Parts: sequence; C-alpha cells; structure tokens
Amino acid sequence: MAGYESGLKVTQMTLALNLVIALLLGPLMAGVVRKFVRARLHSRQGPPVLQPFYDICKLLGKEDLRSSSSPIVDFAPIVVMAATITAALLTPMGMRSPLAGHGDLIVFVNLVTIAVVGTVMVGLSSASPYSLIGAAREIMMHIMVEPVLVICLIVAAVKAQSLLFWHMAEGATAGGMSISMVIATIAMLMAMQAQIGKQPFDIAEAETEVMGGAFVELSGPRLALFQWASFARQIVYASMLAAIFIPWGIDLAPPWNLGAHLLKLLGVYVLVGIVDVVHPRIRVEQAIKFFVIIIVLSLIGLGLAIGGY
Amino acid sequence: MTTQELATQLQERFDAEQGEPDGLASPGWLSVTVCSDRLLDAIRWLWEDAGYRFLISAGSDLRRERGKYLVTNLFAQDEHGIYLAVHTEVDPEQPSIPSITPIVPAANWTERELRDMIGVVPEGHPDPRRLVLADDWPEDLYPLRWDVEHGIKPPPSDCQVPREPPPEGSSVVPLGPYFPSLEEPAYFRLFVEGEEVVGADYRGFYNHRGIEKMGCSVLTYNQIPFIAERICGICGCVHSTAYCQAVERAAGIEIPERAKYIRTIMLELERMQSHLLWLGIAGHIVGFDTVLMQTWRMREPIMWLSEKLSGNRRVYGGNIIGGVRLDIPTEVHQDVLDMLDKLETEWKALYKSIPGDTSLMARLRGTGVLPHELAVERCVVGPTARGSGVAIDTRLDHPYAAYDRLEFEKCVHDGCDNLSRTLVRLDETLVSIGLIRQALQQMPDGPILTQIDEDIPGGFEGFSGVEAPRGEVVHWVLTGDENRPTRWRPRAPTYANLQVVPPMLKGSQLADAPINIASFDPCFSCTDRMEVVDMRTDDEYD
Amino acid sequence: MDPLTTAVVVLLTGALLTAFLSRHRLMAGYVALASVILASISLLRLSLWIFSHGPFETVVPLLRLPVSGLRVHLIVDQLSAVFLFIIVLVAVSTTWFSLRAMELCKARSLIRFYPALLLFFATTLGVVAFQNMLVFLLFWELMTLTSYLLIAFETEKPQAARAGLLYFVAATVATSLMVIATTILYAHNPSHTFEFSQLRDTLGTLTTTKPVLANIVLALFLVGFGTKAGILPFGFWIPVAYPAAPTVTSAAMAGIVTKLGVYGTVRVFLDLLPPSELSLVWGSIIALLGTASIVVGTLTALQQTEAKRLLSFHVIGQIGYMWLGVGIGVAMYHLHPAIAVLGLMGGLFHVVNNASYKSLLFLNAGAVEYRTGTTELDRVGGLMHIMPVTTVSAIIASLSIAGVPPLSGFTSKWLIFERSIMAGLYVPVFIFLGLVAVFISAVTLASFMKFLATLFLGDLHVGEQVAHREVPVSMTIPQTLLAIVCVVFGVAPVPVLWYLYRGAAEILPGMVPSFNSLVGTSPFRVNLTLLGSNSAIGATGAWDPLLVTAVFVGAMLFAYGISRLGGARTRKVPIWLCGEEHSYQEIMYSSHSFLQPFNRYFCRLYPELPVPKMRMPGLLLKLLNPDTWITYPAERLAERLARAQTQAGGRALVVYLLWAVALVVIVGLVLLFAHT
Amino acid sequence: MLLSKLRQALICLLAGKVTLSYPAKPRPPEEGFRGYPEVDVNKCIGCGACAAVCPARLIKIEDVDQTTRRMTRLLERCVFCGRCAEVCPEDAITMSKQFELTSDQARQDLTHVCEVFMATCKRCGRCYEPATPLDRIMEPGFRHDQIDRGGDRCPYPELRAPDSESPSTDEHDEHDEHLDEPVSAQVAQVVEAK
Repeated sequence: MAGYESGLKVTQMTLALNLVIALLLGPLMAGVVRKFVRARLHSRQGPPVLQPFYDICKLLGKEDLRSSSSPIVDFAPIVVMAATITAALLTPMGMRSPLAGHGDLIVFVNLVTIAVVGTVMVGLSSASPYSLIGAAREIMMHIMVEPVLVICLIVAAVKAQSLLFWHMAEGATAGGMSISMVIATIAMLMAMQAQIGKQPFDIAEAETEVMGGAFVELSGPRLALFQWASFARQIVYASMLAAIFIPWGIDLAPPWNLGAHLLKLLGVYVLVGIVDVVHPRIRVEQAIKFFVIIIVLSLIGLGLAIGGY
Repeated sequence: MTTQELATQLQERFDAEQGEPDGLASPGWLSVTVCSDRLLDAIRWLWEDAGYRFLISAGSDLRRERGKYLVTNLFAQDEHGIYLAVHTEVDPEQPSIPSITPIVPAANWTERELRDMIGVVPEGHPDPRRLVLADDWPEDLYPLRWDVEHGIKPPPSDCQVPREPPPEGSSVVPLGPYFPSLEEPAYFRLFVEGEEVVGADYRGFYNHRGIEKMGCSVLTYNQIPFIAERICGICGCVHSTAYCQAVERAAGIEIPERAKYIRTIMLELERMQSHLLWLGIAGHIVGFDTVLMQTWRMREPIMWLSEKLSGNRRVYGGNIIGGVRLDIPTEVHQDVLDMLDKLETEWKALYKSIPGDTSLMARLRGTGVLPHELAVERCVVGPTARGSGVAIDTRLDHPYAAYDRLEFEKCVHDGCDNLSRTLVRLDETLVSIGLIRQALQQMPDGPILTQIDEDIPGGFEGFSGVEAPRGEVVHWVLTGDENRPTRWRPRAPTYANLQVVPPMLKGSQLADAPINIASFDPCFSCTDRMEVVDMRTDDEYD
Repeated sequence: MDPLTTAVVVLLTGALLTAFLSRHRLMAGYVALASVILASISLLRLSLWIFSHGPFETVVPLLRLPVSGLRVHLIVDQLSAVFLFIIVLVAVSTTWFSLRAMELCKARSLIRFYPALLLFFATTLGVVAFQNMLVFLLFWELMTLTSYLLIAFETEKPQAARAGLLYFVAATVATSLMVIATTILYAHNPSHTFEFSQLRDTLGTLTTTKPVLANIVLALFLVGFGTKAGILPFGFWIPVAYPAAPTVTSAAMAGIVTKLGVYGTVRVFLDLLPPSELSLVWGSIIALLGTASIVVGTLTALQQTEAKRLLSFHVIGQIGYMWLGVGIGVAMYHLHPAIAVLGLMGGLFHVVNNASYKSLLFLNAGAVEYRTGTTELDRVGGLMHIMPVTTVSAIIASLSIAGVPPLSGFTSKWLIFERSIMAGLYVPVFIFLGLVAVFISAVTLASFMKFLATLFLGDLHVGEQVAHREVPVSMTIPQTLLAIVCVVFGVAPVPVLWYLYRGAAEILPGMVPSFNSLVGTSPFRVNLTLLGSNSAIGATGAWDPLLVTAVFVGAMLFAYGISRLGGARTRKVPIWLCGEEHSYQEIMYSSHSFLQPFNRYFCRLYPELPVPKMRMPGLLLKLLNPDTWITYPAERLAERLARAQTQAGGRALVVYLLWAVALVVIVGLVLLFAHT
Repeated sequence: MLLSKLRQALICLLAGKVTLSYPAKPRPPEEGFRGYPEVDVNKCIGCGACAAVCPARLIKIEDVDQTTRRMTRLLERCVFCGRCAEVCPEDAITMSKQFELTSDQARQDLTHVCEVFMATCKRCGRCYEPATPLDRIMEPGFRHDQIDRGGDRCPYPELRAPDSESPSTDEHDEHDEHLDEPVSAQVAQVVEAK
C-alpha cells in the first residue's frame, strides 16, 4: 500500500495525471498503433503518429452541418465527453484514481453506459435510415457486451472482496493469476474489442454497410468530440484491463508504477491492434451468438472465483 | 450440330432465310432473318429445345440503307461453339415487335433499351419502364436514330420514371448512387425489415455515355478501339480486342500469328490484375483491409510490367484493326517470367490461408446464394455463372485469338455462394499465369500488323465474344461505308449479371448486401458504355 | 381526531361531493384535487410526527365491533410512514393530471371515476395503517374493489370490461388465499386475536412445531402479495389491465398497488417471520421470483409496439428489482445484518423511486394519448418539437428507470447490485441474480431508447388534426413535479435512505447495525461508503452522488469549451441519402423492426401472454357489472334531486354546496360523538 | 483459425514496407511510358494526320489566313494512346514522361495552340508548310511525282484534283465541316510553342 496513502495532495496530482493520460495519451496511442501495428501489417508507411490530433483539430474548425433540429444532437456529444472524462477520473491509472473513494465498479459501468446512451440518442434523433440502423446495432452490441464487462470486473471484485478499484487493483491478482482471473482477462479482452468498436466487432460504425452508423449525420466540432471521446474511452478500458487484470507493477514506488502501467497499456493496445488488423467484420446476429458464448465463459470464471480458485 | 445443319433446321421450321452467303462468314457464326410473326416460336424453340443461351439484342436504324429498323437477337450455343444472330425487320411506320421477355427472362433489359434507343416498342413486356435514358430525357427523342444529331443536349422534360414502392411493413434503405461500397454510381433500393432484405429494385445507367451513338456517327474504324478500351476502368483490353476481332471477321482480315499471341498475353495480364483488384475490394467491403492492402501490393508488379510493355499501366492501347501496335521483344520475356513466379508463390500462400480463416468464412460461406437454375435462366456469365456450376468459358467454347493452341481447363465451383465465386476467381488467376507462360514459349516471330489496303466493305456483320475477367464480352458490328460502322453493339458481362442481383438479394441480411453485390464484380461503367464529347462542336462539357 | 382518520374522512366526503358534481366535470376534478391535497397535508404531518416520536398508536372507536370485544389498534409505524409518503406523492400527481386527462373518455360520466379514485386512495391508507391482519385484509379487499371500478371505467369497450373482470378474479383469488392463511394463524394463536404482535409469536412457534403448515401459510401469503405486486407467474393481469384502463388509473395503480404488494411481503416475511434458516429459504425464493420477473418482463417489453403495453411489462420488470432487494434483506438477516439491512433499504428505495418515475412514464403516455389520440409507437413520432415539457420529463424518467447515474433509479439499483454481490460471497446464488439484473438493466435501457426514439425523437409526423401545442398546464405540472422528485432523489439520496433505515430498523428484531456503520460518516453524509462484511478491508462500495455530479457538470463545461474552440459555423442541410430524394414514409424505420435481430434471437423465450378468455353467464356478468346496481340508480337519484332544486329557481349550484356542507357537518358530528 | 491468421500475418510482415511517400520521393515511370504528347512546332508541317487519327478528336485545325494554320490541342481530354506520335510523318510529336497533369484551370493550362507558317498549294489553293519554299521542295513526299508513296500532304481530299486516288485508311481523313467557324475568344490568344 506504499503508493496509496492518499493525502489531498496526491489526489490533485492524480487528477491532472488521469486527465492528461485520458485526453492526450488516448489519441497518441491510437496514432502509434495505427502506424506501427496496422500500417506495418498492411505493408505501408502509415500516417504520422500525431494524425489523430490533426484530425481532431481539423474537425473542430470545420463547418457544422445540421440535418435535424432537435437539441439532443448538440447536447449529446458534450454528455458523452463528460461521461468519458468522469469514467477516466475513476479508473486507476498506475496510481489511485482521483475519484477513488467516491465511486465503485457499478458507477464506472453506468458512466460508460451514459457514453453509449449519448451515441444512440444522436443516432436516433436523425431520420436517416443509416443512423437509425447504426443506433439499433449500437444498442444490441451494448446489451451483449456490457454484462461481460460487468461479470469480469465482478470476478476481480470477488477475488478482492470489494468493489472499489484500488482494492481490486491490489487484491485481485495478489496471489498471482488464478484460473478465474485468466478466464476473466480473456473475456474482458473480447468485450473491450467490441466496446471500442475494433474489428471484428466494428459493426455499429461499419462504413461500407451503414456509412458510419450513428455518426453519419455528424460533422464539425460534434464529430470531433465524439472521436476524442472514443479515443479517451479506449484508454479507459485499456488501463482498467492493465491495472486490474495484469498483475505486475502495481505496488512499485510512485514514478515506477506509472511507468509499469504505461508499458502494460502499450501491450494491451498492440494486442488489440493485431486482432483488429487480422479480422473481417462479422454480422450482428453472429456477434450476438458469439457473445452468448463469452457470457457463459465469464460466468464459469465467476463460479470458479466464488469457489475460491 | 454444325452451323449448316442449324441453318437448314431453322429454314424448314420458321422459313428463316440465311444472311447473304459471303466468303467472310467465320466458322461458328450464323446469321438468319426471321419475320416478326414467326419470331416468338423461333425463339421458344431455340431457348427451350435447342439449349441456346441468350446474349443481347441490338436495335439498328437502317432506314437509309434498307428503309427499315433491324432488331437482332444474339444467341450462343456453348457445347457446339455456335454464335447465332436472328434478325427481324420492323417497318418504321408501325415500330413494334412481339416481346421475347416472357420466354427468355434475360432479355428484360435489352428490350427496354430497344424502346429507349430507337423507339421499337416490345409488345407484352412485363416491365416497360425506361432503362437507359435519364429521367428528364424528353419522351419522343430516340438517340440512336440516324437523324438525331450526335452530342445534342435537349432541354430537360419533367416526366418521372415510376419507382417500385416498398412492400408493406418494410422501409427503404438506399444503397447508392454514391455509396462507399460501390466504386461507380448505381442505385439499389433495398426494402428492409429490421436487418433482413425483403426486396430490391435496381435503377442504373447513371454512367451512360452514349458510346454506340459515337461509334456510328463521329468515330472512324481505327479510333473506336481506343474509345472501346475506356468503356471499363478495369477491363479495357477485352473491349478493344472484341471490337477489332468483330471488324476483322466482318471484313475477312486475317491477323498475323504473333499478334494473336500478344493479344492473348494482354488479355490474361488484364484478367490477373482485375481479379487481384476485385479480391482487394471484396476484402475492404467485408472490413478486412489487410486483404485489400496485400492483394494490391501483389498487383503492383503486374501494373509496372504492363507499363513497360504497353506504355500505360492499364489502358494498353495495343489493339488496332488488323493486329496489335505493341510488340513483346524477347528480352522482356525474362522479366515477365520472373514476375509470374513471384506472383505465383505469394498467390498460393494466400490461397491456402483463406479456407482456414473462420471469420472470413463466416462472411463468405452461405451468403449471396445464386441457385444454379436462376443462373441458367437469366443467362449469367463469367465467374458469377461458374460459381453456380454453369460450365461456360468463351475461351474454350468459342476459341479466339491464340486460345485454341493453349491447354487449360475451366475453373467451375458449384457452391453457388460468395465463397465459390471467390474460389473461381482465385483458380482463374493461377490458370492465367500458366497461359501466359505457354503463350510466351509458343509465340512465333513475324509481323504484328497486317497492312489493310482497301476500304472495309459496308453492309457486313461481324461478331466476336471475348472472356473478360467478369464474364463474356460480346461485340456485334454492322460495317458501314464512310470508314465507320453503321451499328456497333458492345455488351459487357455485368449487363447480364446485374439483372439477377435483385432476386438474389431477397432474403439476405442487410449487412451482406454490399458483399453480395460486389461478389458479382459489377462494372457499372461497362454496362453504361463511355462517350467523349466532340471537340469540333465545342460542346461545353463539365 | 388523529390525522389518519381525518385524511380518510376528507377523502370520503370528497368522494361523496364529486359523486354529486359529476355533471360539471372540471368542478368535480377540482373538488377531488382539493380533498386529496387536504388529506396529504394531514398525512405528511402524521408521518413527520412518526419519524420524530416513534410509532403512532390509537384505538379506532369507529370499528368497535361488538363481537368478542375486539378493539382495533391503529398503529402507524415508520415503515408505513414511508408508504404513506409514496401514496401521497402518487395520489396528488395523478389526481392533478386527471383534471384535463379525463376529457379522453368524454362518453362516460365521471360519476364512477372520481368517487372510486378517492375511495381507492382512502382504502390504500387503511391497508398501510392497521397492524391487525383482519382489518388489513378487509381494506386489501376494498382496495381491490375500488381499483376494479377504476379499471373497468369504460365498460363499453370490450377489452376494458375483460381486463376488469380478469383483475377482479385474480385479486379476489389472491385475497381468499391470504384469508385462508390468516385463519390458520388465527387458529394457532393462543390469544385468539389478529394483532401482528401475537401473530408474530404464533408464526415463530408454528415454524418450530409444524414447519410444513408454516411453509404453507408463507406460500399462501407469497402468492397473495405476488399477484397484487405483479410478480412473474401471478402478474399476468397487469399487461391486460393497465393498457385497457384510462391512463390516470394505470398511473395511480402502477404507483401504489404494486408497491403495497411489496409492503405486504415485507410485513409478512420480515415482521412476522422471525429470522431463521426458513427465512433464508424464503428470501432466496423471493429473490429468484424477482429476478425471473425482471428477465421475462423486460425482454417481452422489448418487443412491444404500443407505449402503454410496453410500460406495463416494465412494471413487472421493476417489481422484480424490489423483490430482489427485499429477498436479500429477508435471506441474509440472520447471517449478516449489515448486508441484509442495506439490501432491504435498496429494495425500499427502489419502491420509492419506481413510484415516482413509473407513474411519470404513464403520465407521459397519457399526455401523448391526450394530444395525438394514440400511443401506437409507429403512428406517431418526433413529439419533441411540439411537446417539450413532456419530452424532457420522459427523458428524465427513461434515463432514471434505466439506471443512469445522476438520476434516482441508479442509486437504488446500485444498492441492490452491490448488496447482491456482497451477499453472493455467502450465498452464491445471489451473485448470479445480481448479474442477471445487470444484464437486464441494459435491456431496459434499450427498450426505453426505442420508446423515446419512436415517440419523441426524429422528425415530427402526427395525424393531420393534431394541434401542434403542448398539453395543458394542469398536465405538465404533475409531470415536472415527478421529474424533479426523480432528480432530487438521485442527487441527494441520503436523507431518503435515513428514513428508509428508520422504517427497516423498526420491524427488524434484534440489534440492527447503526446507520453510520452502514453508510459511512463522510461530511454532510454525502458519500455512501458501504462497509463490507470483514472490517479488515473497510468499505467495499462507494457512491458520492453530489461530487460525481459536480465533476460531471464540470467535464460538460470543459467539453462545451472544446467544441466552441474552433469557432465553426453551423448550416442546415437535408439528410444525406446517397444522392436520390426519398419521401419520409419510405425511409421511416418502423419500431417493430428496431431491434429485430436481438428480438428474434432472445425473445422467443417468453411467447405472448396466454390471457384466458372470460365468458361469464349473463347473471354473474350483470351482478359484477357495477353500472347496473350502483351507478345508474345513484345517477338517477342525483338527477331527480338536482331537478327538484332547479325547479326552485336555478340556484342549483349553491344548493349543491349547501347539501355538501350539511353532509360534512353530520359526518363530523357522528365521528366526534363516537370518539368520546 | 489461428494458424491461417498467423500465416496471413506472416505474409504481410515478410513483404515489408512497399509504399513510398509519393510527393517527396517521385516514382519514375518505365521507359516506354506514354505521357503528355509534346509537339515540336519546328518539325510540324501542319499535315493534320494527328487530327485525323486522334480517338479523342481533341486537335482542331484552322487556317486563320492563307499563310498560317492554327492547331489547337485540348490536351485535358487526351487519352495518351500515342497514335498521333505513331502517325506523324515528321515525328514532331513525342510522348513525354510527364503524367502529373492535374490543375484547377485545366482548360487554360492544357490548351496547346501552335501556329504553323504555310505556303499555299498552287493546285488546291490551300496552304502547306515548307520552311522556305525552295529548300523544303526537296523534302521527301512534297514532290508531285511521289504521290504514290502517300506523300500528298494535302489534308482536304475533296478539294484535291479528282484523278489522284490515295486510299489508305491510316491517312484517311474526313472533311472538317467546322473549318470556317470563328475561333472562340478563349483559344484566340496565341501561345508561342515552348
């Protein structure tokens, strides 16, 4: 518990740290993966590493085309970004998160649900058939993937006997990786692949089928906010996976545990990148059938965890 | 059954006189004329009993020459390698002809085009909507008549082409005209319930550019091959080869052996790069961008090689009436062979990895099912047909250029779904590699172009079919006297394949619609035929 | 006279007055509203008094039945005070809403509606107030009768009559089962009274001496309360009754009747049944039934294409959450009190929240029906453009029922999930129940996205003759009231939890862990840190609504700042449909095809509800049809009286009022005289 | 499943990076490449063979007056088939290696007008182009007696004396019915050959 004697001083510092990691490291990591994993496997040079930042800055300046007059369309991106930032402040990124004492696993899951709700509301509020179909697919994927996310986190909670993140970060893998934690990690990886919309689960925003799904009618700063929020969400999921499910490096001294966390983050990103490059996109009902299997798998993990393995 | 026996049979049954017996008739070609009231039973006999496959029908305005409209229906008999043209003359005062679509469903589009282009109305056609002309084209203006001047721009009229309403309870999801998964403008209206497609309606010809009108009004014989080559962005050489062969057969010109081999090599080169391009596009549509990048990387050496051979990556510009313009010197052979070996090794590695990839199989196997009967009934051609077990390949059934001197077999799979169509294309690429190797070995020396001394005589028919990467390209030419053909009718394979897409889409998932359409490798520009505005009339073009 | 009886008396007089004023619909409405508000003021005063002084006890002279010197104790303890608060909240908002909403059933005169509504509220007070099982059952049956009148209000509509009959039969069967159970208990009660205190001891002895009989009694009670609450196998009447009833009735009943079912369960299984191994078994059964009804109710709601039917299936779904919370409380009390008390508080808090947003959702559906005449999801859309207040309240209600953090639904679901996971450490089955609840809360979110999308978002398309105006003020105020309640309970849940804790501690025997030990002692009691079982780890769960909401709002401002950074201009453009124009009808994505792949895969699970066809012999139908033997004679009598007055020269209204005042005075005298 | 994935990944990695950062590192076309047709005006004799044979019909020949012939080329529609270079008797047209021809004022940038000074042909009165009438006369193909070698440069057959027949499809050229059309203002500004 060396790094965790939280005085108010530590929380201010982690507040800034979490924000920086979520908002600035997110696009950077996406750029790194796009260049060194995806482009390399495509045998091409790949765009510059800061390309995501260039995209966001360009979009912020571009004209905002409005096709539906409902106020939800300009309110939802702000809510999605806010929910993602709050979730980022909740996740342990190497050290104890700023909102550590003020929110637990269920709060985190529901904050992420707000982000999905925002996207879906934007998709539903325009009359274009592509955005409606995209929003419907987003909901279906969410229904199937959120339970897997929750079950894996609960496996860690059961191992750590508590729902608070810094307990889980330490307790879950205290005695080394048990069987249930391994199963939970695999299931969590699959769920993460779907939550951040990477292949083979890039179904809600399939550009060749529904032209970007819920985002087809978005442009300008609103689209920039959604893209930045999705980059930040990728960091949140990856650091959740790295902090809780990958055991090493949590109890080092302050500067080193952050370094260990970033390393683990990079590892998770590369793994996700490789899986993303090597798979085509599967259909919605195939994804639903696939995730039923993943839910059963994680339930088995949970059963083992309760049994004490 | 040779052409002569067929001619006698048609003679007694439907008193069809044979076309003028000139020495120029090439072996597997027969042209007969039938009067319009005996036309239906002739076609029924050909379609049901004699097992003929419908190709295309062409309407020509011969009022200056014979004072009549001429409607030609073209058929092919693949076992015996016979092409048959059934002509019917229509008098201009009463321009109508009994529709053959109820008997031959594949003739649906061509007969609607007859009505659009020269004003001959097919009586009893199930779906007499306008096909080729734009919605706002005036009602009574038929572009292919000789008195309508080339390149006119009539004021837009406001007649609306009725659209098929969606069935009860389903909504319309438009796929096109400008859609990420279609490279060219085509407009599919998918009727969707939830994620399931319950119906589809196709409205195409956004890219119609009136090339046939150009062919018979402003271009000369030797200008057409270069314009024909630009009918399709990917498979250009097939069109120019088919056109040149048609004119050569009409005028009885014999091209040198070496030119035949060079044409064969150019056609096979083009087939390889077209299949590689298609596999990349299909991978991208299914979301598998790695396949796109890798196949287009393998394709690049072919493009460099064709650039070295012909001076242009894609539009070789090699064919001209009487032979070819570009030669393949012996020192280039070694480069070609090295490129082929490298491509073969990489292609075999890719070929082995595809069946094992379960997630790719999940998207390809069992989707976009085109049953064998529907393929035969709608006279589908090329890999689309060979994917549904229909064993037709123009290179073997109706040999042309140097194909009769090379040994290879047809690649036929009877899975009837996207996967089997993909496997057909993969096999064909390997076959093409083998063909080019054989052609390079057997290629004799000698001239590549016969000098044509006198003008091409008017009034003769030329016909030729070439196996393009997407299917059988057919060009029918009626030679004219002012150094240009009076009627030139190209038909791209997608023209036949697209008519089977709406029934095939019914029942599939919405997510599969783009890949099902792409598995036909549609080339919408081919279907619409390209045009260049004439410089001299200084028409504004944008 | 004690506040409870005054409330009941006010409601009774209100009922009588509205009966007479049924000719002037608006006047009757205002009188009903006035009486409800008066009753609520006295009830609120009573509940505040209870929370400060402990349970309120008086002997009600009214029912001094001569038989065996039976003296009836009216005891309102803190648990009942909580339910009083719910009844007040729902009664005020639904009556206020009904002022203009009843214009929908113009054909029917209101003589049967307002009296029945006020009687219904009066009987619910009775159910909550008495600690005597016999009186409890009496009021329970009266509630069934009055609610039957409310459901079968539009008897000319066949499905309303059928729904009423179905409800009446189901409720009566349930009550008869409970009567049987009470007689068994009464027989084994040495002191032969129906008081809860004695029954508690008899049940205690019964569980030890004759466990089989005790189980039967508990089973009967479970079925009785389950039917009224709407738990899966027994709640089949809800999807038939609520859509057929006028929206005001379904809002009132959804807010109160199902909650009283939970009240009954808590009374029997926590108050009467001493905590023991048996209560673990029964607690698990309750939790299992709850989870089953969560799953099936919500999954079936996903397929519905009619708004009220969708909401009624969600009633079954939400009741599941309450029973899950109560189940944890019942099962875990003897094993680990901290988890049990918090689980029970979670269940009760969900009861309070559900009362607010469930009736709000029904009011929204009523507003949509009032303005557009239909609640079919496909035929109406984009109401956000003409009904902003209803849309905002619908969004708040939908988000809070789906459990989105800053709103009230989340806090109760958070408590229930958290405690079910912690309980799972001891009794593994609870963890899986909690997980199923999480899975289904996502499905609830999906079905309410569909509800919002088809009714409110998207482009406006309503019937031609629909006026493009918001619903009248008298309907928007109750909606905003309930929406504010949802938000306030979400952001500041601790005061409500404090009252719930007092209510729960009241009925739980033995030493109950203190509120601070359960919920942590952060400043202003804002941060709920739930202490786990082994104190080595300390807090196991944390939820700080105020701070997280503050951070959320700060992040929203930050995001708004970013979006304004580029200074981009906005421009109106039509939808991009790939280049061709399409009419709206062509591309409208209908609601039944909304989640079609998911529905087809999952929802074959629960086929359409098998509703029995009721063909009753003519006589019984006539007997059960109240119109023939109560309403019409009363109406004719009232008319004759009115006509007599009008001949006396047109001062009818004033005479009415005189009559009303006279009646009140007489009733007051009787009560006063009897009391002394 | 995993085996085929690994094999695919292996193919990709073995191939290595193949893309160039294009504008920085240009990709030189192969030697036989047919790019932008460049006309050497000095060699051009204004015979009009290229105009006759161009598939895109983008060469317009006008005789401004008795002594100058203007050849306007709208090269934005050129299909780079190389027929004009192949047919030109004087090899004045060569296909360059330049293929980057996109520009926003494509009409101005790619319109190439060359004026050729011509002498008048005594027989048909049209002008033809010897640098100086005397030394050009010795050029092959300009002599009246060498007509059979298809050297008659006169582009207007119907104006030719009826007896000389030189039917060859390559050189065949139809009458240009728009000859007397006024030159549009845009093309009028004379661009001196590079």
